[in-house]
Amino acid sequence: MAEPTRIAPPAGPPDPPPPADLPPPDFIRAIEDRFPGAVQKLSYWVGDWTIVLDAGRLVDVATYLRDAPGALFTFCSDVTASDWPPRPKRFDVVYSLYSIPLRHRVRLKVQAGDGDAVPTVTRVWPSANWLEREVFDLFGIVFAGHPDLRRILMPDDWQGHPQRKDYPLEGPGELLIEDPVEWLKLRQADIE
Amino acid sequence: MLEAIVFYTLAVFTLGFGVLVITARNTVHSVLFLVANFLCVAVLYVALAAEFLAVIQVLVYAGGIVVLYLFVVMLVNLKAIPEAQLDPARRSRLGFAIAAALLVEVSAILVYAGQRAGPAAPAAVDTPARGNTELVGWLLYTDFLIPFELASVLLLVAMIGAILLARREA
Amino acid sequence: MLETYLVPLLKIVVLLNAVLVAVTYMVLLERKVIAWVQVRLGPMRVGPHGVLQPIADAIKLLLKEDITPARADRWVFTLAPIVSMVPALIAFAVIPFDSAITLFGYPITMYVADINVGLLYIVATTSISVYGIILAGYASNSKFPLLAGLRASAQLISYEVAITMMLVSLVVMAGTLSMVGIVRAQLEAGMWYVFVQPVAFVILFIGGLAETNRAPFDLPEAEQELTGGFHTEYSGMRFALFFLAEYANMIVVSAVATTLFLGGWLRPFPNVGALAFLDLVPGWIWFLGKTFVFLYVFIWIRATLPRYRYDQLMRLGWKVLIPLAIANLVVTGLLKVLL
Amino acid sequence: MFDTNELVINMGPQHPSTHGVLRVVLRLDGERVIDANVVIGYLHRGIEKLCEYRDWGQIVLITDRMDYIAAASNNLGYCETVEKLMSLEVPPRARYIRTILAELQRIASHCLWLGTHAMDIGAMTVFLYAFRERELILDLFEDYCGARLTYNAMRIGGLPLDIPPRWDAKVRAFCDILDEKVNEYEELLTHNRIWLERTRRVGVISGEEAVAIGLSGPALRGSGVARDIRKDEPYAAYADFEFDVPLGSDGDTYDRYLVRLEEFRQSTRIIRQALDGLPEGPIIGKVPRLIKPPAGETYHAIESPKGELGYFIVSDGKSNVPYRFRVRPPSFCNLQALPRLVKGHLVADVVALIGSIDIVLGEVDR
Repeated sequence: MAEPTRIAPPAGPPDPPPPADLPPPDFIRAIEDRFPGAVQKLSYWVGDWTIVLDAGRLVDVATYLRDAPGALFTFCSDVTASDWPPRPKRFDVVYSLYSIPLRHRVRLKVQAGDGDAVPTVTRVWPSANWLEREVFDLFGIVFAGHPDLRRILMPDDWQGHPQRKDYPLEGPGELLIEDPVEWLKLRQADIE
Repeated sequence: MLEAIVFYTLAVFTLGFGVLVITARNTVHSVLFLVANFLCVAVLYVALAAEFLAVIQVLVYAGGIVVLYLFVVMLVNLKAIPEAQLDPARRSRLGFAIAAALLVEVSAILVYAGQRAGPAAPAAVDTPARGNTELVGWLLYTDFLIPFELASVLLLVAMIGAILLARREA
Repeated sequence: MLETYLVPLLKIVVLLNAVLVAVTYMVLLERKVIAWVQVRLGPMRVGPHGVLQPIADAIKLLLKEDITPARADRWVFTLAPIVSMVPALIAFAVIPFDSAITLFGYPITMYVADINVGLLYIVATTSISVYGIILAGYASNSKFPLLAGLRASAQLISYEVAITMMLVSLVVMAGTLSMVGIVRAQLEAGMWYVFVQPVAFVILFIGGLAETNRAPFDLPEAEQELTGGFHTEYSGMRFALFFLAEYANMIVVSAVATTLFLGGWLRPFPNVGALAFLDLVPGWIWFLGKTFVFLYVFIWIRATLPRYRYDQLMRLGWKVLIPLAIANLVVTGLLKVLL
Repeated sequence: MFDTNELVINMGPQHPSTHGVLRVVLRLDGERVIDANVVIGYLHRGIEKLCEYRDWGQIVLITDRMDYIAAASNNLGYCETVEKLMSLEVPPRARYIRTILAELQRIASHCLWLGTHAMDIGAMTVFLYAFRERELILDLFEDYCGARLTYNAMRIGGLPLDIPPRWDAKVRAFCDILDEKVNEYEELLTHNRIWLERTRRVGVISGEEAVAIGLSGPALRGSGVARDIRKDEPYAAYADFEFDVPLGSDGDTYDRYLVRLEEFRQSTRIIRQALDGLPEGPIIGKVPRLIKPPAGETYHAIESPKGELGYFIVSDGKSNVPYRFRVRPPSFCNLQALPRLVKGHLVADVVALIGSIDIVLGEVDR
């Protein structure tokens, strides 16, 4: 196994800003105009635009991006997250959008702390349903207003959220083997 | 001699299965005993040289109607008896009433049959039909034409009624 | 005494054994034919070209553990395979393989019984065989078999109506219900009934596929939907009985279709004198040959066609076949009266 | 008076038609499906987590195990994502061979789909016919890289191997065989009345709804939405070839079937063009010995046989493993549409629809 050569965990995604000579696409400027303050940061890397949004404005911006004639992001490719434990708001929820008529992509990003609820986008893109469930399952990020927020890949009574960086790759196995009673208590407590 | 043995054996079986039909705890078993009962009756018909009737008995009763009973029994949960039927007094009263009606009916038939001189069978001798099936057909379409047609109209009405009842509100 | 009891008894013994062997070899035939259709070889290991495969299968099934599910209805569970096997076997009693052959100086009729309601007898026995499937579905105490049992019974009842309706028009043609009588009527008419009653033939063929739960109507045992159907919970020889019953039913349907439409033991074109040399082939060989063709087509269809859906099957039965059978009956009756 | 209970049946995880360990809990009224609850996760191996502990080169091997029906497509998607992250140039010969492999893989995947889909509807002969052709593709892959299922056929920056001698002739011969065999499949199914009745107007979904619910690949094109990543965002060498994107009109199971069958023909068309124009040159670009992409993140999608296969990879620029490795599995997103598709249909249609959206549980659960 390749042991990660990480010395200190990075405190957040690089998200480099766009080069000065590259103007952002029109729909991004339109968002900045229509929803002042919603865009916290704008980033460009190897051809991908990323908009870091304020979580409270997410649904409004998403709806706008879906319907605005210059954006038409009707297809929500992916919803996922990444975990940056040293940061106070440790999670990034990442939405990869694609516009079928206009053939362009954009990524939205929302930051969330442990226990913070992120508004669901299932009403904007029904396809986010299972994807958000997966993020909830593997990261423990709660999506407020989600119609069916249950675990999806892990068993229903699973402890912890495996994709978090502080979750060991081997799973909870060690505690189970060393002290099954403790482990069982932990499980019971969480079920209740 | 042989015929007598066959008849009494079958009679015992028929009645035995009949009793089992009403005493079986499990409804499906009860229906199965009913089938066995019908099959025994069919064999009795064969012993009486009424093959057509025997086959029709199997085809219509055992193969058709009881299958539908079985359907109903399997689909509808009959284990829970409705409250009203649990009242023992009501059950025995109803039972007595039905039994009395049946007794009156049977005795009436016996008395009436005793009074009538000779069976209707000789009439059939004149028919041009040979064999069992042909005889049944001949009688149905000559002597018993009106009852036969009435029965078919009744069945038609019942069928239309059933379709109307089963049709869901559009 | 000898004539009334011993000869029929011997016939029954011979026929029963012949049918059982034929049924086991039907399984091999099916596997082989389907394998050839699918560019495979089929069973090749047991005996040359796998000819002993059915025997190996039978031994394997006999040695298998006989499992009864814990909460099954024990009596009914045991009864169900028997109930489905017996009607399939007793139906053979009235099927005429040939008129009569001479054996050791005795003329011997090639059928167990020629009762004057032969055709109805066969319909009645097949109507009983539906119990095997329903009871198996019910007694297993499992949802998939129950669903399959319901499907099967609905299917059998619907198609029985169509087949019976169709048979009536045939009886009108022949003027008798006796199986031997129907073949004789075809001889007198000088023509197989398939040429006179093509619609009825098609109805019988489709209905026969449905009655025997064969593809494309094999819904009660649709593996892909019901994980095997009404016999999911059965194992060992009880399971084998269901299978054998299916194949026995196939043979019955083929034999009945041969008798009713292909002139039974008659040679092709019984009225054409120029073909008289065909009579050199014994009648029972004609009969078996025609039956075999039917069986082959059954298997061929299974290898070719997808499966109908339950509602489509019912629609075909009630909205196409039954009206067609009734129309056929009306036309036959009118022609019979007018001509 | 009568108590008409709804029947709840549990289809799977052990069931012949769920293509693996899918479990569908169906609520039935008679045989009609009122509601379906899809339960997945039985094959969850934590591949995303695992990949955050494997170095960049090793991950190619793990991607084989996701959609094991189309392992080379997974390899391709992953390698291209890392190449995008590192801004690596892939030599044209490698891009052409990658395209050929990906298209062969598409044919193999569609063969398996056709066989199992037809089998679900009861046409068992098609199953063996389709597997016969798939076998030929496995032989071609075996000739190329020695493996028949999990190929590990690509490397970041190019390919590990050049094509063996006379391989291109074999591929051409295969394309000729396949074109003929596709006609054979069509003969067995396309105009078959029973097939039509079983697939037409079953699981109809409109284009807008299909987009909203996240369908991609042939399942989306069956609803008439012209979206094929090979055309819209060309990757590998697809920009150099001419091919059509078949579209359905009604969005039913039959249209999805027709779309995939036509894709067989388009795939052989692409393969032939790629073989004709196969450039000479190196098969791997200038790849550093130690692969360590600069800090950054990207999402890159390819058109896998099942739909949009996307990789979202975050590199922190310091370690030899990805910081975050995310797969956007097409099967997972397409499976999401199953409850919507089966509602109101019969149990028999459920298996037809599971087959129609073409899922691989290895990819759904990862």
